[in-house]
Amino acid sequence: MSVATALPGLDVERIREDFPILAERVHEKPLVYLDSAASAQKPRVVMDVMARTMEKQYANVHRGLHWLSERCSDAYEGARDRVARFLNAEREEIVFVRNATEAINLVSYTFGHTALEPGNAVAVSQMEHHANLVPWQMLRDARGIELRIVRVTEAGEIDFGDLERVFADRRVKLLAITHMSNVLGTYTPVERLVAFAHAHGAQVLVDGAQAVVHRRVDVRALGVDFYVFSGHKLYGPTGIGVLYGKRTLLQSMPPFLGGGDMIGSVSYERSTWAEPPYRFEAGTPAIVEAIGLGAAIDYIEAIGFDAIATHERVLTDHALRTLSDISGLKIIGNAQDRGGIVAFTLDRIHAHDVATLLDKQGIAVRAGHHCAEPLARRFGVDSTARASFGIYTTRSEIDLLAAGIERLKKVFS
Amino acid sequence: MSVATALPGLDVERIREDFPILAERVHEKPLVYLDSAASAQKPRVVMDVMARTMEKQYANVHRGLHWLSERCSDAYEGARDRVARFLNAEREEIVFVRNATEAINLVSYTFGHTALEPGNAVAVSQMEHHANLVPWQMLRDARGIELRIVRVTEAGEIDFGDLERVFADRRVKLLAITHMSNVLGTYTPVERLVAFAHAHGAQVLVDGAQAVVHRRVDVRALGVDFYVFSGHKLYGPTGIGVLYGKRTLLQSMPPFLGGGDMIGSVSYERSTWAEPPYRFEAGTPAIVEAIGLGAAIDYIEAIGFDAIATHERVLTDHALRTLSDISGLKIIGNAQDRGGIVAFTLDRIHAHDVATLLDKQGIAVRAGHHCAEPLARRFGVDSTARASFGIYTTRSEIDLLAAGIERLKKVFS
Amino acid sequence: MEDTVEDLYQQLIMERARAPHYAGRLVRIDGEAEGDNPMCGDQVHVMFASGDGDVVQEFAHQTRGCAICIASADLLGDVVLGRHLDEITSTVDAFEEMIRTGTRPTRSEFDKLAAFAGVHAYRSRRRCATLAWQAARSAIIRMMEAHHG
Amino acid sequence: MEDTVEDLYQQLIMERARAPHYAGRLVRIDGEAEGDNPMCGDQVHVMFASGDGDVVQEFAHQTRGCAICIASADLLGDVVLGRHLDEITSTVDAFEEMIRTGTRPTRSEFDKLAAFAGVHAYRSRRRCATLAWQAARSAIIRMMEAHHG
Ligand SMILES: Cc1ncc(COP(=O)(O)O)c(C=O)c1O
Ligand SMILES: Cc1ncc(COP(=O)(O)O)c(C=O)c1O
Repeated sequence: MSVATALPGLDVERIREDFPILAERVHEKPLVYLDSAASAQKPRVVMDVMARTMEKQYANVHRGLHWLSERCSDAYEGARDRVARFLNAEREEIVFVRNATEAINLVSYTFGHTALEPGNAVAVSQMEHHANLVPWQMLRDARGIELRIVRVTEAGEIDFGDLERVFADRRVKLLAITHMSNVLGTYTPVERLVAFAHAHGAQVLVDGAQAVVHRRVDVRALGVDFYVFSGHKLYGPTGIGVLYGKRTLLQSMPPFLGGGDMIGSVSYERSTWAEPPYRFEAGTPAIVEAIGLGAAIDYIEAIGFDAIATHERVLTDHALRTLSDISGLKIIGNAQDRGGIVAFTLDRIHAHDVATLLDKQGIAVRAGHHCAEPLARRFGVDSTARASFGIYTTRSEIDLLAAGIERLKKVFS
Repeated sequence: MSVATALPGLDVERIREDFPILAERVHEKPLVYLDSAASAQKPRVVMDVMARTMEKQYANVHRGLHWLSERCSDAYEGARDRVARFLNAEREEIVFVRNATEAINLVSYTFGHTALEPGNAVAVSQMEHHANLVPWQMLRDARGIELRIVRVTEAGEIDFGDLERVFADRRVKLLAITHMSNVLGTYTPVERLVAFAHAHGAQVLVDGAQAVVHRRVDVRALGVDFYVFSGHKLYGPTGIGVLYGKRTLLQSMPPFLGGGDMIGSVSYERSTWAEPPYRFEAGTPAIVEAIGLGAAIDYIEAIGFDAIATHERVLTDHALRTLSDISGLKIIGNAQDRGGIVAFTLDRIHAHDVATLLDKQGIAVRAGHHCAEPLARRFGVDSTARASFGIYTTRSEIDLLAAGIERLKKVFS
Repeated sequence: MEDTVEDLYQQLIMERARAPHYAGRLVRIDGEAEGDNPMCGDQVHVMFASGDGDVVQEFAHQTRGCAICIASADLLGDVVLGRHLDEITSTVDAFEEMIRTGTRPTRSEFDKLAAFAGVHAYRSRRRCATLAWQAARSAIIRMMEAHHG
Repeated sequence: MEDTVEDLYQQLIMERARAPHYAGRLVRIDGEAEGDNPMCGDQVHVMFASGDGDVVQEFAHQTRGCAICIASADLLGDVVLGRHLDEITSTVDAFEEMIRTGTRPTRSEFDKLAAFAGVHAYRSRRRCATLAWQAARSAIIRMMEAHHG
């Protein structure tokens, strides 16, 4: 292992061997993948588990009555148990969905339409991904529920003074907030936010799409009412995501999609609903993908979140230091508690050009508003380039990024 | 190739080699998989394409700006082109969803909430899968839209007299109907139904979950307004399905889920929606699964629907003949135009026991109401056992089924 | 389809499914409950007579369903007759546990009941085996509440 | 980052992005249109002067965006000046076709415009290259409608 990649706690070189794509070349250069916040690459074991399921044990789940269906149901329900353990939840509290976006919409269409009333308000922060903003706008427009925005400081942290203001009249009944910003890298203090919201009579949905990748999430300890994430950012398959909801909350919610598997019994006049989580899983689920997600969770828990967090810390510190040294480069946000996502602008060079010219060097970063358009506006930028790190990211990749930026600046000079 | 499996048009033995799971043994017996209507097995090429995508070309799609993302977007959008050609539609008319169930709910939550008005009616048939019944019940209860049921004859065909009655007052604005019953095997005459409904001022949604597997579907020729199906029944992956909607209809519909990728621009006050199909694809889609579905379509089109239809015809005729010879066995439905799904009851033996005792012999059939509870009631049964056929099903497997039924009858005699 | 011990359709189960000992109605009913499984139309109605006391004197069931369902309702009769209500609930717990885990409890009443342990492997059949037992639990809890306030 | 022909950031593009020839506003405007791409904040405003005739006499653009976007708006100027409106729409069609397919048309005005053919490989950058051109098309169609009823 080279010195440059020797990070405490994590044997990055060995981890990289588990990810076949990292050996690919792009434009004849070795791939430097710094876009894990958009979607993470997959370890071999995830692909293998998916293929093996389809080769050996595949059938539709639930009420199959034959051996393949029973085994496939065992694996699918085993994945639910796995996710429940991962979040320290009960299995009945784990609903499989497509992605974090669907999970939030599910809550908006069910809880939002029955537990909230016209005149109530939903609060979100200024640093939400569109996935945690647009569904609430749609709810606002459909039901006369107010949408309030909690400001973010120049450092990119929740403005607690503004939070007080937003909650002052006690009309906010739901705080929907990210656990980690996909632009600023900020971790929000979820326990504190939950205590605050609960004290003000509001429930809390936490968008864990980014945070769950880097930190152990214990939904009981955090006290959240809902927690959502996507499999594909957690080194798992596309097409699968998770909604955690407190058991009593899920039980009180009407169904979202209607169809097979979510019903108790059906007649033309009236249908009765199954208990959670099945009430919220209509139709044939993403069976193979749920099983693949279980394998991804096994994989990262074997590495361990202590090591993952240390690795993220070291990489982020290195990236912040290295990138700040580049003249004309400005990093957006500098929260106290921040993780492996760094968005930046370059003087007089558009983020699109940055991304394309880095790509020409084999370096994959993302550019744009990162599905957080109002946040970009808050910081007075149209778009930023963003580098984000995963368990397979090395210090030398960050050095390559810095060198790549210096090179592309020459094209523009 | 054995005589028993030599069917016109289709080299079943060669096809079987493409499906690794068919070589599995269950309870030490060779697997006889007769549950394809619940979910089909996957050819090797589908697993390979999925794994290869994750190994070589994976990244999040759209606006990625880097090579991997561009190539993965090409593949994902290529899958959309593939589906469009498959249905003879435009690419803008193809929305990727999780499954047929989600597709129907999408139409119900959007078209159902804006194009339909209180006092309008939706008509479904008596032979709908819950996926094409429960969403309309939910719409009825939410919006004061009437739900009308078109009767099915004892043969298991649409009762056109009853259809006239249901449409007589011209309040039906949507006919939501299956293209093939997942219990009776009946194909409905979609062109005739479309002509009838359009003449009565109603639009038509067709549930193609079963039909699309066996017959070439040309949405233009059929004239349907919406057509839905699931990938997993079409030898493709789980977690992916398709909504086809006529371009003008999709354009007139509001979004379903809110989030990334479905917006034009976002501010706190107002967001604008992207054009179809993107308006209806919020969040990270089932990327790898869509690509896998494209491969499944390539696979079956290479075999060809002429051969597939002939094979289905021969198998179904053989099954109907063979099973009718079994004393005490009663087949539900005998439509003129019927395909490879045969549901039956056995005198004094519960369908659950039938399924389990067949399973003990390695034969996978399904038992229950097959998510069509009101239809079972219509035919005066609680549950039936159901054998269903795919491109890999052989005549000798049907003979094994018949022999298996005779054996299990002895246990009960 | 040999009758191995693991086999679901043991002789005992088939006998009781074909000719249940306790099928029918009681004249006097001190406790009863129904259970149904809309998934397959299984329906069960269990009835108990215990006079004023806590010991079950009579039992009957009306069951529509598969062999597993009918036989498990009928074998319930063997277990409850002459037993105290609170003993019965603990047997019901143990039966459900056996179906969930596949492991046969050591208690003597499971000599016969072990016939159902194989249901464990069939997730979708578990409900067939436990339907009557769950109904019995509700009936008995209500009887105990009625007797003891 | 050698300047190969396929390279997106050819000298021509960089020159025009750094120092556009037609940046600014016209005094007299006979046709204009705006285009924007909310995905990245790119904005373009194209302006034409043609007097009473069908030939473009003056052109200017105000563009905020990436190098590709600015340079493509500027090279549009080279193509429109002194040309008939209906010729221009056919060049716009050909330009969009080139971006979509990656194949350079044989028409002579594409000697320079071919610099953009490489954008084809970047699905998410295609809009950057065509933004000004699409705006130009709307402006010109409106001008032709105004002149010819
Ligand atoms: C006729 C019909 N419609 C709809 C469905 C629902 O399909 P899915 O569960 O894939 O959404 C099925 C599958 O069982 C079906 O057979
Ligand atoms: C903070 C945050 N929330 C939600 C999402 C939406 O995730 P998905 O697209 O998987 O639904 C993302 C992903 O970009 C994210 O970063």
